[in-house]
Amino acid sequence: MSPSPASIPPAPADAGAPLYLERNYLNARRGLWSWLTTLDHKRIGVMYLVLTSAALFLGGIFAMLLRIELLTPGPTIMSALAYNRTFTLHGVVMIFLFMIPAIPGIFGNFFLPLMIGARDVAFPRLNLLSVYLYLTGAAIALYGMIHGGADTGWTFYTPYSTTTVTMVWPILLGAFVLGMGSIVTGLNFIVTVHTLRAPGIGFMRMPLFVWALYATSIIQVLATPVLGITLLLVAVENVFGFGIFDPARGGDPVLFQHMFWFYSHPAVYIMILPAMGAITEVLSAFARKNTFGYRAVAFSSLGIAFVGFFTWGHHLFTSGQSTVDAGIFGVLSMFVGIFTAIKIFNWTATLYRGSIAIRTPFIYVIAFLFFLLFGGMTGIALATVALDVHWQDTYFVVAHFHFIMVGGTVAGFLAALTYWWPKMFGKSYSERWGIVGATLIFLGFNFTFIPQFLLGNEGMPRRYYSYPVRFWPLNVASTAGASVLALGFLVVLATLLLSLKYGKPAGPNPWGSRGYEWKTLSPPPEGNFLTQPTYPRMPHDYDDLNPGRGGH
Amino acid sequence: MPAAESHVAHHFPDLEVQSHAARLGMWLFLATEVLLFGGLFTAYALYRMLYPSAFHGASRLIETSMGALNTVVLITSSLTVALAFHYSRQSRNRLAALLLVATIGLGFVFLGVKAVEYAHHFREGHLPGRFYRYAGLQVPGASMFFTVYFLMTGLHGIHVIIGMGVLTWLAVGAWRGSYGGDYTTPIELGGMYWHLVDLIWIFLFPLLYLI
Amino acid sequence: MSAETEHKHAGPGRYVAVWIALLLFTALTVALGRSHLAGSWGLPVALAIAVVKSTLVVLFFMHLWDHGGANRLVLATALVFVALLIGLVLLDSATRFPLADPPTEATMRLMPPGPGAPPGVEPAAARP
Amino acid sequence: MNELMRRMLFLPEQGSAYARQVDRLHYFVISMTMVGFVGVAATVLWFVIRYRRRAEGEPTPTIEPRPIHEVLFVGGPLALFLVWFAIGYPLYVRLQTPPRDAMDVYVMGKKWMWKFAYPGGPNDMDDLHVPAGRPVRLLITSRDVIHSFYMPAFRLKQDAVPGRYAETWFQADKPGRYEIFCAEYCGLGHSAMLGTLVVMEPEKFDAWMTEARRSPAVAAAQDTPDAAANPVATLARQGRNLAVEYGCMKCHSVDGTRHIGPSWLDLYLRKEPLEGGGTVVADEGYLTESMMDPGAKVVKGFAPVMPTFQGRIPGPEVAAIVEFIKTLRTDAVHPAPTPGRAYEPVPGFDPTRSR
Repeated sequence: MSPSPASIPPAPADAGAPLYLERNYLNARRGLWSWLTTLDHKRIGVMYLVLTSAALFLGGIFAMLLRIELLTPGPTIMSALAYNRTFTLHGVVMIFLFMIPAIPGIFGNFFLPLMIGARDVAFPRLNLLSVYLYLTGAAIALYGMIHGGADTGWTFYTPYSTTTVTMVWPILLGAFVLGMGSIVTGLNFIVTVHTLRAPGIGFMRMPLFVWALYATSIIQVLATPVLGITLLLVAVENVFGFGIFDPARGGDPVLFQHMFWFYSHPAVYIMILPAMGAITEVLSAFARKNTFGYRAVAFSSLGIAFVGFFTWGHHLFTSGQSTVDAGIFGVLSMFVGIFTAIKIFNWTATLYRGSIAIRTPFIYVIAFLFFLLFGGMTGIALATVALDVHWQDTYFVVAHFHFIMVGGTVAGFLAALTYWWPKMFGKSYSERWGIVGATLIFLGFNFTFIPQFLLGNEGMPRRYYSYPVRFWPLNVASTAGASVLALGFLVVLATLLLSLKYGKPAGPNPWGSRGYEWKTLSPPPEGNFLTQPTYPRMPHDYDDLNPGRGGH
Repeated sequence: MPAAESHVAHHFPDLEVQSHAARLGMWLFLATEVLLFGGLFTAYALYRMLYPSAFHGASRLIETSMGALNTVVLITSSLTVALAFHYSRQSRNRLAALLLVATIGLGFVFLGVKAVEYAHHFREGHLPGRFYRYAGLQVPGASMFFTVYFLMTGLHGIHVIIGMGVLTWLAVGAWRGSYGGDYTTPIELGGMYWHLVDLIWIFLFPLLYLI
Repeated sequence: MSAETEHKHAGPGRYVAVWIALLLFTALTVALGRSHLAGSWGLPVALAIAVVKSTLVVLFFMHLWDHGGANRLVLATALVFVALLIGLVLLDSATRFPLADPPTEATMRLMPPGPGAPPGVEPAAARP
Repeated sequence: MNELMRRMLFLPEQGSAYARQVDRLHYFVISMTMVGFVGVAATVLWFVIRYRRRAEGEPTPTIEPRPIHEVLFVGGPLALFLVWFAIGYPLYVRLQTPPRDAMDVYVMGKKWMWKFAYPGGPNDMDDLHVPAGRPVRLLITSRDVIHSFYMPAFRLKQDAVPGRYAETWFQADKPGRYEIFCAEYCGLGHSAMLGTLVVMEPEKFDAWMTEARRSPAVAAAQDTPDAAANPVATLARQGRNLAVEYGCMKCHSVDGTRHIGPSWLDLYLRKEPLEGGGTVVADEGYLTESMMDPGAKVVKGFAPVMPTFQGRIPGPEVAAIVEFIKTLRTDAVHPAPTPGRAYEPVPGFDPTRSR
């Protein structure tokens, strides 16, 4: 079932290219040391792939433990303290170790230079540093986990986080270091986009994934420092008791929430924007169409990045925030919805009169569209201030953000992974098992999280260890769905790993895509290109396939 | 200039693009620093709004003349580091190195003055949060002023120390003639960092000492 | 060294002139702060002077005068974001139900009796 | 229609006019969401089926949008979302502005219970008594960390932040009992921090209040219908409140978690090995002795760090705390029995069995 290169008309650049480049970036240098000290953005991307996938696996184990604990209303497999620690670790691992670094770290590093015809990112050493910051942050956080872990929730709300006796500071410090890694990546991407575009690639001809990464990087650079200082203040308060958020000394716990969400709301867009960018690429490739409304999609990424900064107050509607601020943040939250709507409509329009190949990555695109649509609409419903009062801190919110993050980001991540896998490793995976995995994930996801919307409506607050018995049936449904979801992930993992050994060579362009990154060989050589490609057309321009418009 | 060409990394077309990239990267880094301090400025602004007279009273407890002296010291150090960059461009490396050493010296003066102030606060009990024990001013928010004061000046002090470390490294390089002529990017970036430290202080001084 | 770069980086005279201006502004702000001439405008005036001083540093010491473009945009964006963070936080606190702020000089006398009154607060009136 | 939608969406019952209004908005928003979702999803599916690839190398046209497309893409949702906001925001403002004639109740959250105080009247734990048909303003604060006062039936939630008061209000329709949850994560007992809203007929409420003003302790005991029949339950409940009051929970968990001191779960009549050999059965005598002279018999594996409570806890209160410990059994889901619960019991997990 692997795509046969012969039946797809090769893009002009592919003609005469070898099916599998024997001496490529993976084997040009050998030995562990060459990996640990590599400055090659592609190898750094692969390192991120290994690290963040491990984090996803770890976070997934925590998630399953949580769902099993919630299978019955009373205690099931663990104590309340263990439960509190588990959901904290689930959040911290998934958000700081997987969601935020994954797509920029893996696909951004690997493909951003390829997509703008550059030989590397602007600062390769900083790029390697970001991997080590990731490892350091993860190690510090892991140290905290082994020594019991925090029980604060990933939001670290004061005064709980400053008074709890559990190990909070390693988690805070770990998140701080991970944030530094995130800043370095973002800074690197912005400078790369500004200075290293190949001749012919103007700002308005960059692939849309690059636009999404650019917008993401702006958020990373401008929001992460505020998280840094906030976590630092909590750590100082936890260890020394300076009283900055301590109500007994005149401090204001709500100030913490303002500062925390000033980062953590835009962080949602750090997670979802790169996924949106990847989806744009995959969708165009499999519909074999130019992206409808290139400018609108590109600018909506920037719009999300900027407006997304000023919606943080919608996390504080029930915190005692003023009605005036609630109104401002409520309206601004609506505007973020508009930018997402622009993307969804343009994606849909891209499909119109396309030639749609239903392959594994495209199934993830469809899943992504559904999840983002539903998650986004419920997000707007949540921003409708009066409704939020009922839903705030209930399972409705849990379901909403899992729709965006698991449904959106993870589906985007898997779409990108299955789309670019042949380019990264030069091998094609089993299409049949790819589709099985994608279907299991789609179904399992819906079974896990749709019941949680209803639980939220019923009024079940989040982070509940035990619950009144009327919430029981829906919790059972959710846990059952989660096991299907977990099975789906295992199928995907096995399919991809087996392809490395048994997969056929994929060829330089197995999907017949006109994205700029497919102009090089699979896997790419060490310096990205054997000869510098030229960029005479927009990305994903399939116009030359038209009989009347032949040539290029 | 072949000597300068060797400083161009393989993925940059020429030195000009590379210095442009380095400068833009540095500005982005400085933007993160601005937002890092922005969090503390937010805390300051909120608590000052909530406790205006406590902040006013507590601000009297810190010595304006010390702050003014430190402002002059930092402004002067900014001048020396700017001149170091200027002479480095003219390849007068020894002079540039000496100016960098002067900057580091001024950094030590700044830290010395700060240490004298801190020692005074420790003696008097002008301390943050639960450590506050100054009997002369017991109103809600007084300890909060010192919480903010110590956090802001402390974080700023850490930046001064880091900046001095960077400048030491640059001074050694300048003395050895590693920079000069068209290749002065490290001194330029190090200088920008030092100017930012100055910049933050320009705001800390009126907010903490002059209210 | 090309003539063009020589032109872009003016001589030490400019640096010294900026330094003197900065010293003068420092003296001015200290004098105003000490004498309380500005009254309730003390803080805005001091901040305005600080803004002028920092503009000088940014433009001439940090060469934003010469290297504009994206660099200026980066700094401006950062400043706008800080301003909005501070602005919206202050707006929240200023427009709240008064007792929803931490007990401050202004709201302490409004603190109702009953449980949970913060330590050291002597409650008075029941209703604001 | 209301009832149908409410049940379809799994919403709890509506305790007030405000709840009904919020639900109407809810139905509107969810219907619009569904229409939008189904519309776009159906279009996507239709395109995928209609334009699926039938042959390799199929030509596709290059289509660029006209400005009107993007204007529609922006304008449509913007108009819809602003309508939602325009309806939702005034409702929120209404929730934030209590009427002038509202009755005040002070609410204090602490780990892990709700305490209610009426001006010039009694304090009460866990049960909030209000009259039907009269507006009630809640002034909510917290003793320790942030809690959130949540009554699903009233679509009402307000965080309890330490050191300050938040306000919110409601007006219950008719007498009944409703759930109170803590919605902001607050530690081990977060999910057990349950309370009950008791809405009474106005006359009954007034009578209750008069009684309560005369003798707070009697009222606290009499407010529950089964109190007279089951004095032990009331005693255990007092004990739980006292245990929180005296800070026992800082070192002893009630859910089996090992903390600084032994957990109280299943402690009663447990055989404990002692530091320095020997065992002791944790009966009433040993529990009392541990409070008065903690160093005498320390359970193996724990440090002798507990302070003595000799002279700090009056005798009846010691008895109440012991009664509370006796109710802590594995088969009780909630750390303390809530008399007159608003919750259905867990089958096979009847907490009343331990009384």
